[in-house]
Amino acid sequence: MAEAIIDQAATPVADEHHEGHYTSLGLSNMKLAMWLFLGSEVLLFGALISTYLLSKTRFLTELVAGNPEVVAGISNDENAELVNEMITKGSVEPLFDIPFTSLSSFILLMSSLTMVLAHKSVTEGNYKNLRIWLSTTMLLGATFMAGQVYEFTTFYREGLTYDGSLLGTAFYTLTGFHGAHVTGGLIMLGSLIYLSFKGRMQKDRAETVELVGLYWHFVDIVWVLIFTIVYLIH
Amino acid sequence: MQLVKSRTKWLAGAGGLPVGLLLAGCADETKPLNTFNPQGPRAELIDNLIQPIFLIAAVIGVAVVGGAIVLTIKNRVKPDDFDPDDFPAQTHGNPTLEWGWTAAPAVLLAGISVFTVFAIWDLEETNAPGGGIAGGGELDVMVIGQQWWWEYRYDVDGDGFFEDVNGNGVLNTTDEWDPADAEWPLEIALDDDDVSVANEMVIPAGEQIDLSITSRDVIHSFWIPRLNGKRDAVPGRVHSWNFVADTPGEYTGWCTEYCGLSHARMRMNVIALERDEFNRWLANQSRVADIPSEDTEAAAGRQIFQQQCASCHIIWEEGIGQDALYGRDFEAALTAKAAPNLTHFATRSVMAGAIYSTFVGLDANTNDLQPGNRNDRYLDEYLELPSFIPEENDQLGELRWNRPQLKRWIKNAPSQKDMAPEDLRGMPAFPGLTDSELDQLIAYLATLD
Amino acid sequence: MAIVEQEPLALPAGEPSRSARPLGVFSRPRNTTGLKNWLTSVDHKKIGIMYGVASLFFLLWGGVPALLIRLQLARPNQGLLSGDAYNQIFTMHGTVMVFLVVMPMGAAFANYLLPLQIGARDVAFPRINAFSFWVFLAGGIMLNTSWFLGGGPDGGWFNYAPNNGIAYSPGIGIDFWNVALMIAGFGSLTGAVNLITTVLNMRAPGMTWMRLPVFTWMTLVTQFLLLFAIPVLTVAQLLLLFDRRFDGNFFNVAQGADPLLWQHLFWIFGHPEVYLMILPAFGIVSEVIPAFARKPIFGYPFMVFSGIAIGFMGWGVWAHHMFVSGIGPLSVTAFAVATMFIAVPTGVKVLNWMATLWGGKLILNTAMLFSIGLVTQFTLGGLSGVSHAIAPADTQQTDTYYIVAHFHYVLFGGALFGFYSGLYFWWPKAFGYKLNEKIGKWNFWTMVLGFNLTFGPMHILGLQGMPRRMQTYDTSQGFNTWNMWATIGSFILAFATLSILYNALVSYLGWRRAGRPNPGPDPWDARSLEWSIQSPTPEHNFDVTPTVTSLDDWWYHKYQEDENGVLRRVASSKELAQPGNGEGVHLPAPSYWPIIVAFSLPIIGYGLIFSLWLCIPGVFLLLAAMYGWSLEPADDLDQDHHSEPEPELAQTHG
Amino acid sequence: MSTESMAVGDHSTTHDDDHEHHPTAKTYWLTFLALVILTALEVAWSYLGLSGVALVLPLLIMMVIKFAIVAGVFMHLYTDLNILNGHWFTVAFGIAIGLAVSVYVVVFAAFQFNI
Amino acid sequence: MFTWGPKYLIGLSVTAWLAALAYGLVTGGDIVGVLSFGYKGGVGEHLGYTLLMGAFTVLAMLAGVTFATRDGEAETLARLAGTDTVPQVTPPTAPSYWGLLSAFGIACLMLGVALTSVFLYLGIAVIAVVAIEWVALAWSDRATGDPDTNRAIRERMLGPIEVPMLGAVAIAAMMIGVSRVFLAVSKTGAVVAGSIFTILLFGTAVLLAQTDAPRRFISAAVTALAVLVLGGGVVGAIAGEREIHHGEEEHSDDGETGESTEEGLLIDE
Ligand code: HEA
Ligand code: HEA
Ligand code: HEC
Ligand code: CUA
Ligand SMILES: [Cu+2]
Repeated sequence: MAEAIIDQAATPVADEHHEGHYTSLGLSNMKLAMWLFLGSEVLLFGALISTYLLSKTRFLTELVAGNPEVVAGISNDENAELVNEMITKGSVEPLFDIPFTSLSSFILLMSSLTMVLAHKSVTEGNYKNLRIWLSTTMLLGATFMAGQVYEFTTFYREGLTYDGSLLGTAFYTLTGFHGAHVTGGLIMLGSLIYLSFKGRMQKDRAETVELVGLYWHFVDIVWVLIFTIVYLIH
Repeated sequence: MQLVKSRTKWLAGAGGLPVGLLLAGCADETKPLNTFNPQGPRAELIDNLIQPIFLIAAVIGVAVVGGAIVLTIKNRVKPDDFDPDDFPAQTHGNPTLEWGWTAAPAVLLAGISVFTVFAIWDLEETNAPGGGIAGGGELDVMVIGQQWWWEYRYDVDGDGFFEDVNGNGVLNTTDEWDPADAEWPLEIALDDDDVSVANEMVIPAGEQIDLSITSRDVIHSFWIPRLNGKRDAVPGRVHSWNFVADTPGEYTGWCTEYCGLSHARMRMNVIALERDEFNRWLANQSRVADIPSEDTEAAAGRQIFQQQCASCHIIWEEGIGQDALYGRDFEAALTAKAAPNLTHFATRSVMAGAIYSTFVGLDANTNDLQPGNRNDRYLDEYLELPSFIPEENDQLGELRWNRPQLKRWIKNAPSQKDMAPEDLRGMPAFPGLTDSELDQLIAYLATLD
Repeated sequence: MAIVEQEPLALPAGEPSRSARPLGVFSRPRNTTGLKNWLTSVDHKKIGIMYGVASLFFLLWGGVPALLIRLQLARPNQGLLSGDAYNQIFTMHGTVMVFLVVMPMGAAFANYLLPLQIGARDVAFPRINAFSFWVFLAGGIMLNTSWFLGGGPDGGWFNYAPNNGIAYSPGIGIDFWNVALMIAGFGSLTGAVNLITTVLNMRAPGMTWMRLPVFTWMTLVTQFLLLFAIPVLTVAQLLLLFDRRFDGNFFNVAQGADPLLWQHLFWIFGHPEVYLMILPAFGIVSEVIPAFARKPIFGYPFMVFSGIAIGFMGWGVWAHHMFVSGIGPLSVTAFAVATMFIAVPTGVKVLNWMATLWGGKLILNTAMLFSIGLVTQFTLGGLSGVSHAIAPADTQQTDTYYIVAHFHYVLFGGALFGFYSGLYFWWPKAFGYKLNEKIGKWNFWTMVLGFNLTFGPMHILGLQGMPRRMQTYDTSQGFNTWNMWATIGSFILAFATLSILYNALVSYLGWRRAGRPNPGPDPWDARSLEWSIQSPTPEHNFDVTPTVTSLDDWWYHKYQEDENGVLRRVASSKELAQPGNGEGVHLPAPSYWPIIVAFSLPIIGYGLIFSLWLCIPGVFLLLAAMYGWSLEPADDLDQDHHSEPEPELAQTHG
Repeated sequence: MSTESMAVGDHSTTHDDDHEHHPTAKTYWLTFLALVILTALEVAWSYLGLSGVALVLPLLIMMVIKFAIVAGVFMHLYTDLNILNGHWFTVAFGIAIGLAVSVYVVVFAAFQFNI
Repeated sequence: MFTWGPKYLIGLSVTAWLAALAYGLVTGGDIVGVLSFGYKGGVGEHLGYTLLMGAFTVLAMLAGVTFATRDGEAETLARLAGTDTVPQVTPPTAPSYWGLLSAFGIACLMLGVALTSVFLYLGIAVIAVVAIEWVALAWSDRATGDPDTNRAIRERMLGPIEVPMLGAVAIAAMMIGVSRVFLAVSKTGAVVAGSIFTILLFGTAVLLAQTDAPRRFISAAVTALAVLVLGGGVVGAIAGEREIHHGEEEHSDDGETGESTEEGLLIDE
């Protein structure tokens, strides 16, 4: 649609000959908009990550200090060992399963690669590979989400409930939000695949793939942050 | 502190006067919350800082507004004289000028900021470690806000109030421990010597009071304008703050952080007394309550109190140890469980978030919410307060126990002050109490001097 | 979200248009007039007008609680409003005024004027533009339905934790505040993306950065502030939502939470917010004053860069709202000093306006008066702002009426005066007739009088110790006199506020009676591009995209300096203006989807408040509508273009 | 932000993908390899049992590098940089990151030190 | 003459009636009460009985209506009306399985009322889907005279709903399936299974992208993956979650606790 408006009436004929359209910066509107949107997402995730860090710190301080409410909030019948370990280490590390989360990170990174390959394929007009890479990206993303489901279930079973502790609330909110973004990306990828099979995702539409890619990579970047800040720096 | 004082003094001398005039009537005794009427060094520090700034602001304001008006009048073109082809000089700007008026305010503000920064740090100054009240040097008071009244806990024996969850009950009178470092939830270790009062804080005049401010539920703000600025009472945090009242007198304040339903009815009273009077007061507060003798009206009242009221209110009596206190740990949700300690209720001049006087002149007998005669009160009368209570046949103008108001309060507190007892916030109504029962209760409360 | 506007989801290039013309709502709306057109329009001018109407309505709607506040406070110990009612009323007053009046009013001017000032045909994403408006309106309506569905929010407009928690505000009012503002905020966010893209990318040839009108610049800064500030508020609101609805612990002190987190998040948003409320008004004044002083804005680069500076510095001062929160003296020091220095760029603006007045030939019509009103009244508010920045002094001032005085001086005396100025200035451009000057002058002078009478005394009240958000006070506190004056003033002010509507009505009738004379393209002999086209603005804006060669390009088409350096008129506006025939111009087609998507959000919102089940149809509708949106080509391929016989141009849009 | 270069930009038109020089597939694969190695390093580092700055700083550095690589190569910020005026993507994103980092670090400091 | 509409509806209504009888009896009603709509005697559990009887009544009435209108069948109607020409009939846009599915949905619903709420929700969901799909289909069948256009219209209307829903279901299936596998195996097992699966996925993709694989090949790969995920998920779900609590890894290393053997069993499955 952008072209409709930018269709600068001053040179209506010339417009038919080149693909790109006049924009002041020589950049595509959609791409610019996507970057602006991502910029605002940076502030969103920044706030969520900060909230998590603060909450975790406060939680640990209280836990180590033995605040009975906080201890009760994280304890269930079976996890005395875990809670003890958290208290003695003064860290949430005992909760985490770093090997598994590393796998998750790896999967998401891999999906970034396949995403960028998808974009490459569409610019080259290789629609078969476009579909293959898009589908792979989507499947990898879904695998990542499966990992999240798994992880949430495990944590929940281990005593980290959403409403029981500050840590639980903050952790599930942050990772849940990231998960929601991944899900959004999956839906976009699904649409691309659908359109591609309908023959509507051709070379001249490469930018759409790129846009979805931008979003996807951004979600990946956020995970890079979460993985390091939340999981590794426990 | 000294530095700022000396520097701001001359500014204040130059600027204070006209600004004072400008806000004429401000330093007026009928305005008990007036911020232009400092009665202690902290408030004075602030006043000295802001007066010259108000002056500067006034000058700039007059210059800009006046300038704009003058320019407008001078340069305006009457519609009849308007000639579309007659243009003013088309100036596009003048970088030198513009840099000038970028730099000038910057320089001015840089100057102001120096004084500001010093003042900020000065206000934070807490007392040097000392020997506690007994040493006559200082008083540590913990100020606890809750919906919608204040509790004051006095550290009489000077051992510090607080234990954090680790049991680190360390003196807050030494350098070693800053209340701000305490771990939540705090438990308040009231020993037998310590004192807890509600709504009215009594302090020795001329001495610095170190406050540790916190809250049981939502955020409140502690503010006695004539003594110092405000500081928020934030649950989960302990904030230090302090003030000095230069002279004996009554200083009122108002909760200034919006805290829900009755935020408008959460006020405070500070009574500054001479040191020896204060000591007298303190000694009295440290006593346990008398138990009324059998078969009196008051004894019946005590009975009712124990049935109906003691679930929330505590009255320390012989045998009830202070550590049997409610609210040894105070948590966010414990709102209603925390009700004013009534051990020496009859010695207070205000009640219920300091919105009512506990004693009134005769003429105000029937008028609720009529504390106008608070202005007629004298401090020695405050001290003699308990003795006014039981008098029969008062003379006009004499003060006595505010029975009607108290009755209304006990019978139906939520009708006197917005509260939500159904959500455990505030005091419930007792529609079942008969008139005579109310009289008995009040007779009992009256013995609590 | 952002991909939905993408055309590629439409038919591939070159595919012939479908012959089908399906029925019902699934065909594209075609109306160019009438209700249906307003509901489905993607025209930035119509959307701008709708923003304006909505925010004027909310101005009255938010003014009614203000008047109730003033009635309640006119005398001590009044019982007009209970504590509970009072709390809801000031909360809604503040919230409505900030989020549903000043912000959308800024958006109204931005929407209407940005494309015109940069010589564009529309904004970058017209349908997203419509969506932004509808989502704002949906949020606004939803917020106000709280009155009927269990009581308004009662946490104050900044809604501090933990008083906003379910334990202390068990009703659903705060959930409405939370969810509805989140929804409205979403509109602001998409609007920001859209408008930034528009300014960056759709300027007419030659419209370089240093040729952008100041209003455009200020709006650009505003939109950047929105872009980055809204998500922070959203996060704060999400935390609150999870706490209130799903038993989260973010502000649960018993679990170790720190309530100051809310304050930080809110004010990281909140302070940029106050600047984004004032900057559009600054922009308006920077257009109006040069036009009626008949000389260019003094120090254009300084005006631009001070605006940018305000935008940046606005991010570094948020904790000045927390001077007494116990954030510690170091933080207080840093934020106090940072805050003071914001007076510097603002001062540059004020003084540059004065310098523009200096030596000008001032035409004192209503628009100009309101602009000068802003310069004077805002300055007073700004100066009290600086006195808050003196942190020790703020410990006396904060949460008193002195603060209330400050922010009404900057918000009403600043933002609203600016907007009124803009309304009088651009009214003929939008509607084709001028507002009555006589009523306008009345409007202005009663406003100045009422305004100062209402809020002036609040300075004194505050310094005398009257706390804000007080349902009532006692005689013993000595607040009686000034409160009475303020109440009297507020009714004068209400009268003044209303009189623009009266003016619009009278002027319209007069204009109709006079046979609808056209005010011409350039009734004020003004400077920027929007005056180079007919009034009211033709649907397609520019017949031919202008090429810009200087700042105030339009002005220099009309006037040129002769050999003596004297300005001479070279042509009249009428001769120069574009005639307004949109032959061959291709406009984006209206669409149902934006409004459908927008109104699916409150369904989810109500679901979050009342029952999660309701979210299911909401999400369903949302997903379906977003899909419908992305499958719908931005252009109506079936629609004939303006006066062009052959219907299909689609193939040119590759 | 010189006015000069913007003025030039004003007359440009969109660059098609053909004109943009996006990296080759090989670059992408190598980038991915680098990311995997960095991730592995990160995990390994976290297992060394360090604490404090020794733990955090290297992890943060690696994190930032990963961030930059993804943004730069996969999201084409490096290549877009070369395009006239293309730095607007970077500007928008950069302002966001700058604001976010500084604002939230200050918040954190305010809580951490509480002075 | 019975066309298939009334036939179907009558069948359904009889089923509903029988189900109501059965339900009433099972939940403690007596036969007279159940047959007499509770006029004499008890009907057992009221809500379910009423719902099922309500369903019967509605279906029976529908059956009556369709019977009376001869199911809107052109030929029959023409014959009834005595006209010579049969009105023009457009062929249906798409073959319709919705009747079948709705019967399934209603059966689920009934089972749900009688047995467990899982079926009830499933039934409601199926019926909702059918209702939307069928109405849209029926409407688009008559939208224009051109079947292609009709199909286009149908897609335009339902695409926005179908595509994201199907996508969501697919993604959800994948997420649930894979996570069930992770949950069933041990902690390390999850990492191993995840790695293998990912590498398989990625490797297949690389292979397919490199070679000029024929279509069939791709389809096979996709099907295999889907089967893997769904099958794994089902197996995992049946196997159930392993005992999750902290420190299991240490335990299994020691090999001395009961859980570790149980875990071993799970992996074996
Ligand atoms: C349009 C909105 C707007 C604007 C523009 C401003 C502008 C400013 N504001 Fe205000 N402010 C609010 C809206 C706004 N404010 C609101 C709504 C609140 C209350 C929120 C709430 O609690 O509900 C608030 C509260 C508020 C506080 C917190 C008070 C408290 O609660 O304790 C502070 C503290 O520093 C402050 C400061 C300032 C300053 C320094 C400016 C500066 O930008 C002003 C700069 C302008 C000038 C100074 C005048 C012109 C300059 C010159 C002529 C040059 C020469 C001047 C000097 C050298 C001094 N404001
Ligand atoms: C742009 C913002 C804006 C504007 C324009 C106003 C306008 C007014 N405001 Fe307010 N105000 C705020 C923003 C604003 N306010 C904010 C943010 C707060 C803080 C809230 C909080 O603490 O949370 C506040 C708080 C506030 C208070 C403090 C309340 C308290 O702390 O207890 C008061 C008290 O007098 C007040 C008064 C007024 C008055 C008299 C007006 C007048 O200008 C209003 C003029 C009147 C009208 C505009 C009405 C005209 C309409 C009619 C006469 C009726 C016709 C009706 C119909 C047709 C439906 N406002
Ligand atoms: C559910 C708890 C509860 C019960 C029961 C209760 N009160 Fe109260 N009471 C409170 C609270 C809370 C306040 C403080 C209200 C305020 O000022 O906001 C209070 C205040 C008071 C005050 C004013 C004290 C002061 O110093 O300001 C008096 C006197 C009083 N109550 C007497 C009584 C009597 C007598 C009874 C029994 C008949 C009673 N209360 C029962 C909770 C309770
Ligand atoms: Cu307590 Cu306001
Ligand atoms: Cu601010």
